[in-house]
Amino acid sequence: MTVSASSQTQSTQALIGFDPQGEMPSNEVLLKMYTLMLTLRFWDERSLKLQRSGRISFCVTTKGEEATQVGTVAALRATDWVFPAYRQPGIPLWRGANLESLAHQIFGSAKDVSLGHQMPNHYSFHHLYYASVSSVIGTQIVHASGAALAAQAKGTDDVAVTYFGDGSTSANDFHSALTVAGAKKAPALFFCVNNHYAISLHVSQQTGAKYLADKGVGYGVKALRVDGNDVLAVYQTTLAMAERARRGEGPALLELVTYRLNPHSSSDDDARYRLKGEMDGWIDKDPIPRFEAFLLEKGVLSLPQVDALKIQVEADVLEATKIAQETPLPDWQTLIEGVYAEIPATLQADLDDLLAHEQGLSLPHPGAFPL
Amino acid sequence: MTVSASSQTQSTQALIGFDPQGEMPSNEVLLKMYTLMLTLRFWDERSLKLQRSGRISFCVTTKGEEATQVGTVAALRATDWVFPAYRQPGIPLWRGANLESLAHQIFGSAKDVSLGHQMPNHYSFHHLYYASVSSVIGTQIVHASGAALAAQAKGTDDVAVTYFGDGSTSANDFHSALTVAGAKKAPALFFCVNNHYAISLHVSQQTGAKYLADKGVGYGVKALRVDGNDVLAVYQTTLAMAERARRGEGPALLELVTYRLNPHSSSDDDARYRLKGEMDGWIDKDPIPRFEAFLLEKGVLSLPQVDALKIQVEADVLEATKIAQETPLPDWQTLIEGVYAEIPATLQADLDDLLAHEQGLSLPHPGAFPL
Amino acid sequence: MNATMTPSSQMTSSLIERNPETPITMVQAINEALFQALESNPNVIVFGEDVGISGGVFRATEGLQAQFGEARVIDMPLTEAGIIGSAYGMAVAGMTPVAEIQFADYIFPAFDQIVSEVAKLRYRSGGDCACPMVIRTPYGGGIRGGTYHSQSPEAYFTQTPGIKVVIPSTPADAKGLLLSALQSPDPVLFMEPKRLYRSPKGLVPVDPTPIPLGPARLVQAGKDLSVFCYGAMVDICQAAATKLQESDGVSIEIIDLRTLSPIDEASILASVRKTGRALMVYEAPKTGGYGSEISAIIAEKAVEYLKAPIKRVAGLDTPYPYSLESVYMPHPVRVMRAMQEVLGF
Amino acid sequence: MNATMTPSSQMTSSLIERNPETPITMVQAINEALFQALESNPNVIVFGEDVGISGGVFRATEGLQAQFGEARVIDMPLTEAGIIGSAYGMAVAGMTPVAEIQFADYIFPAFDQIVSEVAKLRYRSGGDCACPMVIRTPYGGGIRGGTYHSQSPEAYFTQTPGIKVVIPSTPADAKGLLLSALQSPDPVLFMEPKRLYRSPKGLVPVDPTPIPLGPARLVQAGKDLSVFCYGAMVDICQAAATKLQESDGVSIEIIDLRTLSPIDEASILASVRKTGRALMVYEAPKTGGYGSEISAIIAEKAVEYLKAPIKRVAGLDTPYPYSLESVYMPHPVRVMRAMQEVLGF
Ligand SMILES: Cc1ncc(C[n+]2csc(CCOP(=O)(O)OP(=O)(O)O)c2C)c(N)n1
Ligand SMILES: Cc1ncc(C[n+]2csc(CCOP(=O)(O)OP(=O)(O)O)c2C)c(N)n1
Ligand SMILES: [Mg+2]
Ligand SMILES: [Mg+2]
Repeated sequence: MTVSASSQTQSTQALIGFDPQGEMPSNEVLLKMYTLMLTLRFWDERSLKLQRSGRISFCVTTKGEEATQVGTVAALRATDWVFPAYRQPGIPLWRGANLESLAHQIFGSAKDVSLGHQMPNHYSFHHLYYASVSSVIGTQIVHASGAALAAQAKGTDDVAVTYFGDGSTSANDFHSALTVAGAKKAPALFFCVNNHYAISLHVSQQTGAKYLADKGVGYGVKALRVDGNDVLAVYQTTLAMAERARRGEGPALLELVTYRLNPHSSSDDDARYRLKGEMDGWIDKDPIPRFEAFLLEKGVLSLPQVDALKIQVEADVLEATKIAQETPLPDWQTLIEGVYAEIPATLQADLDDLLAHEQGLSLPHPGAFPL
Repeated sequence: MTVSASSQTQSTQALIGFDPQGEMPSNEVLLKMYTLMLTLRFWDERSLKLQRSGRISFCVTTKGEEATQVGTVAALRATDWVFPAYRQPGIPLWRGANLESLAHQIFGSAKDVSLGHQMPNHYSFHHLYYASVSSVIGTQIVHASGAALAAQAKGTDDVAVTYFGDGSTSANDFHSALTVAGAKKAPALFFCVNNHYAISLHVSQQTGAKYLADKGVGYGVKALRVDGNDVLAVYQTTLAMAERARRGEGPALLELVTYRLNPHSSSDDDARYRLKGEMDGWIDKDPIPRFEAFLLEKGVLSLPQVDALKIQVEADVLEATKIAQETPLPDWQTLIEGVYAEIPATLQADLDDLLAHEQGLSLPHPGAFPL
Repeated sequence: MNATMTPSSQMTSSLIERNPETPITMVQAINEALFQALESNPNVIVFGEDVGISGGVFRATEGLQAQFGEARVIDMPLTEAGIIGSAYGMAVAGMTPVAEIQFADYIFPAFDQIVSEVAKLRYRSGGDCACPMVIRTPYGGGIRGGTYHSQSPEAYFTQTPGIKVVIPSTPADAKGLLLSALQSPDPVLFMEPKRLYRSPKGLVPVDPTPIPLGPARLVQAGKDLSVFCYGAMVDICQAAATKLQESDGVSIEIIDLRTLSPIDEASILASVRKTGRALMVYEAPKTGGYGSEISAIIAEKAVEYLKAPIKRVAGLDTPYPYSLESVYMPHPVRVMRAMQEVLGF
Repeated sequence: MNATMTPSSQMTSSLIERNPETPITMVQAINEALFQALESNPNVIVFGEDVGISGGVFRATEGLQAQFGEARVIDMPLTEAGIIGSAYGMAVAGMTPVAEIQFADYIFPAFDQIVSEVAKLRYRSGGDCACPMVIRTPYGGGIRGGTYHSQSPEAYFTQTPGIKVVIPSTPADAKGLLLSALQSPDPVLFMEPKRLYRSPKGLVPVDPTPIPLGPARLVQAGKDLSVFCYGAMVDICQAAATKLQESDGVSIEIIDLRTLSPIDEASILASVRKTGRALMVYEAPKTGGYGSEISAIIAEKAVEYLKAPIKRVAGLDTPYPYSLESVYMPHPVRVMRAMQEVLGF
């Protein structure tokens, strides 16, 4: 028996770029987008330096992936819930978080909102509708489906969004999330940041699918492939899909095609696995120079302004990390805060016992590990 | 921005029926197929009677879904590993299991291969390449991917197959399984028995996808929709996809479209949820009369032969269950057999303690429960 | 509201019309609590597999979808991870989700969401985020359910900081504790002993009357032996104690722990310091069960009061069996013998 | 075979050329065991996330794919459930799978596969089917990994009948126990204390020499107190004991449990009956931890020998913290104080 090709669903994904006829942010917003992209780049550089000099224990960067953060968040409302992975510091910064609060988190200082409970880059900004980051791959995806169901139940037209990598599409909860959102037509946007690697595994080995966006059809979820290094293409597609979701027309999966320009994290050695020559092409597509050229051409910015901005942003980043570095570690009592809303009596007793006898103890850390 | 429909992957699934030009089983095999379908029907009837009269505690039937079992297994090799759900008793019967061994299982008797460790319908026939049934929805799907990887590593051209329902496509392990098999081009066949319900949930509510077979494209897994009430269509498609997999061309997902003619299980009341009128159309498509008419028309069988066969099969089923019913329960020592290959000393001591004091105890069971 | 009620629905009629002096089942009590929560708090959402159109496989959500609509009583696709993950997202977004896992045996596909996410959110964010929710699930044996419809997985969760674990043993406790769980600022795993769903019946206040999470319940006071139990084991311990008190003239204290996590350590220690003897009864496999933790607490903090070994009556260290489950499950006679052993040490 | 070896591979060269008198790290010992297993048994398959081309994030599988090819050393997609579920299918089909879970914190997406399927297959089929496999995973704290790179989830598995749990504490044990795990007819969860991966080094036999699963290891004999520990806590207990023996002249017995499940109850009881005092040290949250079970066993079967409370030194009942992890993790001084308390009771 021969089965004709037309009797099965086929992949037909095109890469969506910037549409000059499409919706454009105001000049003010364009400038804010550009400034944030610069900030992220300097934040990465600084974090890596801090890590290499042993002042923080670990970092993940987002170099190369700035447009996927900035293009999406600029197209969202401030009350659209965000369930991020560990590579989206741009979201809270866009929404008004200051660099200092991020710095306190990566140092796990006494001023860290999370009380030093998590490793670097695992931020939480509840008042900015940016839910606490987990290290567990994929779990956050379905949280967005839940928040979208909540919007449906409340009858608001908010959307809920989530970010995750190419590797994360293989995780259980990618499936849970799209199953729920697809079945319920929940107003959720799923941003798949395809940076081509899950640690050492190339996306071509991650799945048999031709494109990650092909994964939408199996859930009845609209899915698009977008040039993730073109911040305006990302902006326009996000806006269109968010409006569609707000109208009750259902969720969307946006594959944002980009590339990780740094190693996976400060513990990773990417020379072991990176495809030869692949990087070069992507350096040419770096989203920051691309956007910069566009803004210069459109006259939104001038070269001297660009230079001044870079100096300013770098100084801001430095200042923030300096403050955090000088802040002491949290108090021991914080060790037991936040397990429950109220501290259980037995837990307080156990800590008190420690406090009474072991103040000042500390074990040496055997050094950097691959996280 | 408007995004054209053609930029996203679309569902285009056609229902595959019997191909008169296609591969056909021999008359002998056709007869075996028909006999097995009858056997399954009588087995269902008998099990339900035993359950209703309190002689067994529970049963699930496969009424209406006989073709999905018989059409697939007839097209496979006896050494192709099968990872079944709870609705495929036809597979071991095809491969030579006798009715008595099934009967001992549903009674949990002393002669049950599984030592009375599982509820009815959870068979295990390792020597027939039919792996033990779990009640947990979906877990078996990924086992087939693993067995297919094993075949790859060993360099055989066996395929591994698995059966699961429409509801099971939402379970985590559907995703795990197709992700692994798709990425590795593993020789696995995924039989999705779409009987339209997951207990009370209609398949149209289970997913936003247009067809369950649409789920293949997101994994790069060839996927087809087949008339699951046409045993020969099932046979032909299975054969084609198995040969393709044996050639190293990768896995396939076969959506076998059928209908559950009985309640979900002996605990279920399907009047609460069944769509009005839906059943009638499906009774007309009952796979047994359909196949019977075909065989009569082709002269493979005569009417008197059909009648004789039915009497014989019914008698066989009755005889097997009678034997099991008269067999005592397993010995208490079986309670601790099979946790590990060797019985841990502490476990034996705990049982000995029970044996020494409590022989003959039993708690009353409060009756039937929805399982 | 009365006007829109479907007359065929058992629950709604029982809520409105039922005689408070007539005992009801545990499953009715749970249904009533859910009904009252949905009615009084617009943020409550009830969802799970088969909870809507069919009213739940055990009928615990019967009539709720008809009353409160499909946006608040939701039939979910077959994904436990999707159910619990959605509950998390709903809770972060300000709702009060009540998720049903159809059998506790099927909570494992959602284990990562519960243990890694739900239980850790408040701590990992230093209190910035939280996800209060109730996860309801029927657990336990005695219904001929075999390996996968009988398990008692409470100890997987009581060892997980950040989630509360609550188990009722009577219809009244089921309603009162569930109402409190719905007001808890923290996630609560509410495990319902399915063997008690339909019998025995008990008196239950009609008005919503929360019973606080935390304190154990003194089932009966005694001075020679403390028995710690919960769920379906409470009745079994009572039956054993009654028999033994009659035959041997001993005095047995029975404590129904109710909130397993965080634990009511004070009640446990007070009781053992009084009686000097302890017995734990639970259905799960003995090793690593919840009773082991109670034993460890006593051995750590009250060992000097002990007059006898601390004993555990529990399931065997095997998966749950089918044909011989009545041998496997703690039986009153087995409990009685263990009581005698401890008392006669 | 030598001819095809990539000279850059640490492992292969260490296997072939290394001086047996030169101490190696635990991660090298594990790599060597895997190498030898792949070499001697054609059914062994090693797979997981990043185990192939990159050699594993901790380098435990370094050089294996280059040596044995992509069909036997497989880089898997990012799905722990897919990894363990595949291992099950491979095992049923007659292979000997060795699956790596990159961090024990990420075992939970595979929890259902492990607890519902892997651990229950033999029992639920009455011995008809089985799925022997090894699941390797780095666990534990002390590396500044915070909430999700530091957990010690052993007690979730030691309470699960049907799977063995093994934890080495030295390079030699790591190799010897892993070789035995690979020959076990039952599934083995092999948890590797990642804090010990790179130090201290130890002597390890070059030839494959299995160390039997089951028996605990007597680290040092003593008569006043029995300390039960495993993994990274063994060194810490030794440090504490050494100090205390010097300062207080006491005699402390330390037992490294090694095979946590099924438990070596006989060794535990024999030791406590001798010393009359017991201390458990583990990294996981105290409540419901593995030490609680040991405590319960002693309280049940050797209470009459006890001269003091049974104490536990463990993590706090919280998720794993980041900034203050050195306070959270059991520290030699904390262990020492607990020893003093028990000894001075
Ligand atoms: C459940 C789980 N498994 C494994 C890991 C270890 N791990 C951390 S990041 C990562 C790769 C993630 O790849 P991708 O989703 O593409 O995100 P990216 O890092 O590229 O942004 C892995 C395997 C984890 N954190 N969680
Ligand atoms: C993980 C899990 N969740 C829930 C259940 C309860 N349950 C048993 S059968 C079933 C529906 C299965 O539907 P489908 O996959 O379509 O198979 P069918 O019964 O129709 O053959 C459910 C929800 C289960 N057994 N396992
Ligand atoms: Mg990636
Ligand atoms: Mg179905």
